Amino acid sequence: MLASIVLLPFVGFLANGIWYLTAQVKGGKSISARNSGVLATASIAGSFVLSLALFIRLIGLAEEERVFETVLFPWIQVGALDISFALRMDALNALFALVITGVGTLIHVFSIGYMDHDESPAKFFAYLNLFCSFMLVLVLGASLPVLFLGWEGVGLCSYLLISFWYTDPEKASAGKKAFVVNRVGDFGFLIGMFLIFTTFGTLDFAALKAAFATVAVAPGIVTAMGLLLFVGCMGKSAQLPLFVWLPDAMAGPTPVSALIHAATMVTSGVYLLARMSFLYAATPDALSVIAGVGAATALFAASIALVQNDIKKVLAYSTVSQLGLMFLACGVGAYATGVFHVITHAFFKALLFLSAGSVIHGMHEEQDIQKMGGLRSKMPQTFFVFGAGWLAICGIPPFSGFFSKDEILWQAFSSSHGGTLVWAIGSLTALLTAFYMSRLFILTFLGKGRTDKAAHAHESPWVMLIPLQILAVLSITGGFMGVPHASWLEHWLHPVLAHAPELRAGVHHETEWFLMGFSVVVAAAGIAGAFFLYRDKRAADNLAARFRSIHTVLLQKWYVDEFYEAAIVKPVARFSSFLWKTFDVKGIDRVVLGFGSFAGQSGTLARTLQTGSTQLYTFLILVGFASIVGYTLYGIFR
Amino acid sequence: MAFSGNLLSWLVFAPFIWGLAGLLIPARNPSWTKYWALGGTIVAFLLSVVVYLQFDATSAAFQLQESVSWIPSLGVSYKLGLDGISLWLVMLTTFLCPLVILGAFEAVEKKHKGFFFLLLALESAMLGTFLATDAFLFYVFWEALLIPMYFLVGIWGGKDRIFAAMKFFIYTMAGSLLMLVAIFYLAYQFNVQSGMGISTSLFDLYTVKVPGDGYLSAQSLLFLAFALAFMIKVPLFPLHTWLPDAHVQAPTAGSVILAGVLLKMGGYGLIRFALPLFPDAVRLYQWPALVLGTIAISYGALIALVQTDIKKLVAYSSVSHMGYVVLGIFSLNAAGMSGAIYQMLAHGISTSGLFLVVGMIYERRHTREISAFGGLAKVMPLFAVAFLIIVLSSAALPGTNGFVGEFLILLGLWQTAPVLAVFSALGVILGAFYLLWMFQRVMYGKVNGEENAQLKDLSTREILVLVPLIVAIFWMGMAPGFWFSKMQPSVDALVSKYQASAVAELRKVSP
Amino acid sequence: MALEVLFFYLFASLAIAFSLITVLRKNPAVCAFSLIMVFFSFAGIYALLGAHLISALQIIVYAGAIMVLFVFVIMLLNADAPSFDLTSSHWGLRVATFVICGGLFLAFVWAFKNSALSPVTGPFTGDQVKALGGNTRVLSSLLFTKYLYPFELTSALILAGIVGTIALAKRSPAAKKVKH
Amino acid sequence: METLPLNLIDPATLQLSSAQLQALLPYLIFFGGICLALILSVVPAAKPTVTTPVICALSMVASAASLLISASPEPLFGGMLLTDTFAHFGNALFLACGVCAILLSYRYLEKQKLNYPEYYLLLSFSVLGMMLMASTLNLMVLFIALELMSLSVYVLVAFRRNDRRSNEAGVKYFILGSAASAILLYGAALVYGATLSVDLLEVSKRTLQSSAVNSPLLVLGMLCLLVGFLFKVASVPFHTWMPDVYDGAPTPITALMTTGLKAAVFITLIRVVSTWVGTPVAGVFHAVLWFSAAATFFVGNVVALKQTNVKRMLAYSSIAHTGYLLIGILAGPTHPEAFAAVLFYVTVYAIMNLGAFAVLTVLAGYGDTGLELADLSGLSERHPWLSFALACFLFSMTGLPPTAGFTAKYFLFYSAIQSGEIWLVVLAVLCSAIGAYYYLRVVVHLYMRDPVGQFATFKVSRGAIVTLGLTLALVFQLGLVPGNALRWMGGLISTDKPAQVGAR
Amino acid sequence: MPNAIEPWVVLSFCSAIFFIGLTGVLIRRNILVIIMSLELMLNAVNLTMVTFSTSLNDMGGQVNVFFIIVVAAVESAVGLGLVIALFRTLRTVDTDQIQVLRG
Repeated sequence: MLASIVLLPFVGFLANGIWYLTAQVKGGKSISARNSGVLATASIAGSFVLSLALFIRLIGLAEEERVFETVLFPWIQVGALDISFALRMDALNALFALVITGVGTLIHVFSIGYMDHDESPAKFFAYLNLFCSFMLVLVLGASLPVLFLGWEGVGLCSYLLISFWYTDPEKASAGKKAFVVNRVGDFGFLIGMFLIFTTFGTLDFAALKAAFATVAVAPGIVTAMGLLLFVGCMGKSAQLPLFVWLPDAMAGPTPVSALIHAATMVTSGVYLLARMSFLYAATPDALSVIAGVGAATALFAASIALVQNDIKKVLAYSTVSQLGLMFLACGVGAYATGVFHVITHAFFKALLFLSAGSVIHGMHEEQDIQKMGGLRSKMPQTFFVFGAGWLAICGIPPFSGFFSKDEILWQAFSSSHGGTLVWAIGSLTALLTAFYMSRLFILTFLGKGRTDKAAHAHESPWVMLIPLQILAVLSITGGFMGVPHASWLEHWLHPVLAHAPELRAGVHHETEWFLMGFSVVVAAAGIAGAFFLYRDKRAADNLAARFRSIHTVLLQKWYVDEFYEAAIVKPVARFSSFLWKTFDVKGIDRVVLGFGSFAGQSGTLARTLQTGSTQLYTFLILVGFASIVGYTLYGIFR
Repeated sequence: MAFSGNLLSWLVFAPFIWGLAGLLIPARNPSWTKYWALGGTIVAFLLSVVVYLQFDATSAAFQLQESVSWIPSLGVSYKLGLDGISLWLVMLTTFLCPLVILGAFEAVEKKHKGFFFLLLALESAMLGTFLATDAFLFYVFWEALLIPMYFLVGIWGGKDRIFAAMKFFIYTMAGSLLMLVAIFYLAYQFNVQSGMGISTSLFDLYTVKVPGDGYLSAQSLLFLAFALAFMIKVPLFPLHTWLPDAHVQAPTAGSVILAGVLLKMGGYGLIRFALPLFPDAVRLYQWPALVLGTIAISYGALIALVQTDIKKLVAYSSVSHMGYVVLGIFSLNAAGMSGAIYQMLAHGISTSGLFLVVGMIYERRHTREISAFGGLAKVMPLFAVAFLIIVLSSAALPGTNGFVGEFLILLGLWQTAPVLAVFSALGVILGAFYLLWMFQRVMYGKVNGEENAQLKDLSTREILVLVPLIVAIFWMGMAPGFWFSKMQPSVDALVSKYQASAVAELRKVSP
Repeated sequence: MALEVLFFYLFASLAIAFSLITVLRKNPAVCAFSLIMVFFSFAGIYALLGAHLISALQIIVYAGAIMVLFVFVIMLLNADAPSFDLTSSHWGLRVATFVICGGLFLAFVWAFKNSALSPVTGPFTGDQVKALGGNTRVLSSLLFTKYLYPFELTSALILAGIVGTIALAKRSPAAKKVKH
Repeated sequence: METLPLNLIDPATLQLSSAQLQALLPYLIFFGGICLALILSVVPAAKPTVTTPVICALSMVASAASLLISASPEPLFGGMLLTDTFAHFGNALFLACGVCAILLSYRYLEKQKLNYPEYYLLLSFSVLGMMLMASTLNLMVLFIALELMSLSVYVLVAFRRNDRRSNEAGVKYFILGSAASAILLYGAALVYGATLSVDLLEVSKRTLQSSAVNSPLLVLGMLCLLVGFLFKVASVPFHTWMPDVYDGAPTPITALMTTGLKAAVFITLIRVVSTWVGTPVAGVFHAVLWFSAAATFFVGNVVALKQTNVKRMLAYSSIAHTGYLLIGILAGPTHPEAFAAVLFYVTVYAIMNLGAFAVLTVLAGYGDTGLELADLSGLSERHPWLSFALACFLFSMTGLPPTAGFTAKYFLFYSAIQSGEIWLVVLAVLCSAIGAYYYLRVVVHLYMRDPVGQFATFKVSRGAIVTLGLTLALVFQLGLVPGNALRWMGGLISTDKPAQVGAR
Repeated sequence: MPNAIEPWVVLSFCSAIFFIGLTGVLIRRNILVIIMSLELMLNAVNLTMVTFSTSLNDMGGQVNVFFIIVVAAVESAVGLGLVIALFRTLRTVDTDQIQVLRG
């Protein structure tokens, strides 16, 4: 049953893929989005049902027995290395599986409408199914290599889906960028795996957890392991400094952004941290780094999101920022909180993206919010659901985002790994988030249509709206699984995660109420600021003009891409050219050929004796004779 | 079975004899020749399957041995045998050859008979190299295969084919000649030490003990002589410069054989000869070899990055990938060694695939310049899928064959030299970069030009060529145990010479 | 005895002088003449050494046959030879030749002076030879017994020489000259 | 010879037993055949241009056949003629080369308008010279035989009398060859003075008995002999004649020189050097041989790189092979198996060169034109079998398996390693990699280049086909299953009597 | 017998003639004179043989000289034949004129 969860979407992938290929062989007649979409949706929905069933069975079990395990087949067995292709479901990844399959199903449904006019929807759905399959392998994998298989597999699907519309070179490029940047992270992941294997002799999570308890390892090594794995997370979850691929990844179809680059794949870093929490619990140094990186990313991305004009870019930076918050949570030791935010974020960010997709769909592929406005009347359904998502991310109670974000801020403030600084940064991020999301909301839906397109926008079909509505409901209510002090989620995850850290000295539980209130105020302030500024767009433009330098820097995303281009890509290319044209061809190869030309030149030289002159020939005989006689006589009789 | 006693001989010589018979086919029927040659390789493949079925995976010993006294006065006997290591390389060879021939059906424009005969002869020589258990016999096959390869490159190759053929031939031959001298020396030493007469039998040579303390001791010099030959073949940086020329100029079939099988001989030679024969020298030169392997990985990848010719890019990618093989071998532990062998197989499959794929578009467009292509995914969707899968396997995506080898090699290397493992792992990043970039430039973007828009998608024949490769890619990626199980005893026996203790330690730690 | 020594030195100096003339003089006819003189001197030395048959052969074969051949060829070619007094080529080569040959000569002299001849000696002392009927008789007996085989070989050699010379000298039926 | 018989003519010395006559049979048959041909050649009615080659070839074949029954371990004529199996192997080889040369020559001479009976007579005489030279250790006999061979070849080289190249080659060869012969003869005289014998077996015995090696006389004598031989095998710096002579000679004669003549000199050299085994002489010449071997294969190989004429290139390649062979000669005294290796190598070398020159003979136009590399371009299109054969011979000369050239090199270098000449062998193999270049360049022209202009039309003569077939078969036979040949040749070199080769 | 003359003196004399002959072969361009120089060399060898023969009481040396004379005669005949053939085609006996074969 566990295997079926993974296999069902894979079967869907195969079915759609083969369908697509046979259609190509027969002459490229395309398959309709409805047919392929229904097939794909059915497979992922089946997977969801199975996950749900297993989840319910898990609930029924005693706390310590909440594990399902299945070994599909032995994978790599060499010497001491024994990696089985095993899946294991416990309390932690059951939740992830539910989110993936659940949100995935909704997004599949949405895509049926969204991809209706596309050339090759079957291919799209095949990729989407494949992604789900890999994502499930990632979370359900029982060992690091299996996780890594899924990890790279989702990267591949991300690559394929980002460059889905590959005829646009930029989109094709974005896909490659995503894959390569992810590879940088994977590099750390791999090394981390090696370190773990050589230290503990196993890569299976359960065995690792057991071994970690028994084998004494130097703290430095543990920190190294933690940080190396975290490098992998940086890549996959788009943290500083490897976040650059995610905004570009918006080149893919919007459902892809919703599923992969908001709800599921990018949060796998958080999953990994939670999965390895037993290890991280032993290394406060690594945790500090994680918290620092998370906080920095959150603030940094939020700052960029402030001024972006592409609806998906804003959401993308918002995702990066929210991921930063999740890592902040993990970094202060509150893994459950991080997971909580993963779930709520999956709901509301998927919602936001899909609504954005609905908007784009309605606006005929227009993504610039400066060209929108007044869509409330044109797309009322979308307006409502987007509004729900907006309030959720801003952290207005009782929407889901409020609970999780507030929990993060509280943990950041109160945890013994946290502190006022991270809390302050988190709060600032919350403020900015509320501001830019409101800006987005206002510019898109309120006011008047600023272009013809906006004036002629149309509402999306039902097949797209129904998933939105379901997600809206989830965004509104999802937070209740983690109500402070009565958190079902925390209780549920308690056995599988490392325990939350102690309270910081001098922090009291009463403070939590105060902070909760404060965060509501912050969110409200952000929203209010946005309304104040963007009621009249000219005021905003004036402000931008006044702080033009800052505005430009933010608009240009702090020039990070440019920096990488100049500091890494270009030098590498130049160095490679040097290696090839100068070092390889003119250096090594010339040495090799030099042996040949040495022989040739010796030949030319020796040939000069061959003048055809009999005298010279005789003279050479004489010289030979004399030297042989001289040498030998001297040698013997000296 | 009729040939149960000398199954391996049948396997080795069947393609050659078949090819000879094929020469009798009248030249006016090129298609008969093609199908005849295809039949020959399939027969060889079936024979190798029989070999596989008869192979006992529980034993590290050489099996299906044949031994006939050949040149008694030189201590040379005709000895064949295979163990778990050679088994898969043999299978790789027999597996690739039918695909190569099928792939070359349309590519050959002149002298069909010669072309297919040479391919079959080449197959025989390659099989012989992998199966010989006598140093002399090994050397005979090793050198003999240069001849067909030389003609394949020189007659059916690209513009600079003659230069490339010459360079390939002389470079590799010069390298192996010193090995010949070393073989002499060992055979002679065997007589001196054992008094049982000279012998070039591998098993006898294994017993020879040569003083090996110091970087210039007799054993080290012998090792260097062997290693030079093998590392040129691998090819290891900085001995690789024959490879871009030969690969690029060779016809597709030649490139595939070169990359798919010939390069593996270097690695195989190291495993079969250098390691068991010269344990002290190998330990001494372990570090230089590891450092060079590490350099090779990044070096090949970086140069591949800036290539404008697809074939050249693939050629340099081979330099990079084969660097892993050297690393794995010189890690001197079970993980590294198994990984190295696996990487050889994987590289054989995926790089062959790359060359075949490049050959397919070359046949259509008669150019290999990346800039001449663009947007092919639109006009050739099937091709795009196949190409992508092969590219990904070359980029070592988990789930494909490339990953298993690289993972094990890096794991093995990590246990030997963590710092180098870190640097080698950089190849993981660069590999994805240059391969996907190439893929992007060729396949993605707008359809570039009228010629590209007219391209036809894969034909049935081409699909038949690629499908087995793709199946192998995933099979090897997902079920490596199938492969490892056969070679494990041999690898363990080999590694135990070096790290009897280390393996045990690892076993102890694992729960 | 002293007389013999005197004659030896006389013949020796004559031989050296004439051989130098042979080698150094430009006119081949002069060279040929000097060569004859060298041969005669040699014949004298042979006689002094008691090798009477050799001495006779030296005059008959060398001076009589071979030199006639030379002179004949000189005459033959001289008819339309443009220039016949060809001297040696490059002077550096010449000097080097003199030096090296001189050095070798000195090395040989040193060797002769410093080495003993074969410790084994043969039975043909002067008295024995006389007792057996003199140098000529002994020599010819040996030629037809012990040395029969090489003696017969020389016949093959001479035959080959004759055939070769005929082949070279014969005018070709198709007397077409091909300039290359 | 303690007591002198008063009657010097001892009847016993003139009588030959039937066994001895049998031993003489090959020589007698051959010589008789030559004489018959000689007589018929002056009878116009007998069609000398046809009968002479036929009789010469037949007598060679008959002589070769009689070799089978004539081997005798007992030396004849007081040791002047050795008719052991070693000698007979050499004889067979020379006769085979001679027959092939005649087979190749007939059509060639017709094409060159040179079809004279003298040619075949001289060719036969030279083969006779080779046979006699290889079956003696007596320096005087050796010298006469050498001259018999050389003088015939001088004339043969210059046989295209209207061609200045041929004349030039003949004269050069004559001058240099005679000078070298004189030096060799001087050496014989000095050896005679030092040991009172010109029989090298006797010399080596006496050398062992006394401390004669310390006598500068003997050393000088041996050195002069060595120089003479080094000249004949064309070792650097005595090699300069070889390219010019090979180039200028009629192609079948070049074939004979590079095969039979070279083999004869080396087989003789084996005999000569094998008398050094166990004596201090070998040590004296070690360094000299070492350097001349190294210089020879180096110079031969590198200069061959620069040649554009195939014949001339093969001449330099011949020099290179001389270098390799000298390694064996050098190794022989310490490891007599090396002599067997030299013997095998020289045989293989003769076979493959005979084949290669057979192709060249077929290709050669009037005046030996058409042998430039460029003339061979695309030959495989027109004459696939001819190209295939030439390619096989070239691969064999390169030393690639599975050809005989490889086995021969292997055996030779292997023996050298056993006698401790590791570094020389290393140099040699490296140089043989250079060699690959120029051999393969010919193959490039044969197979990989398009024809330049029109081919001269020619037919492959039946003689050439026979020669090619035989040599090709042997190249592969000795490459694939050399076991018996090697064992047999090893047997020719008897290691139990180190002072003499072939005393069985 | 010339006991008064030391063998080494005679031998040295022979060697002088031999090297004079060799010098002649080297420095002369006239092929006829070269052949004459060759004869000089052979004569020197002959005398060496005879010297050894008489000082060591062995007739073998003199027999050898007999053969050498024969060889020398044949050699000159063939040599002169070659000269004539050369002269016929090239109208020269100058070795510097025969340098077509080179390189």
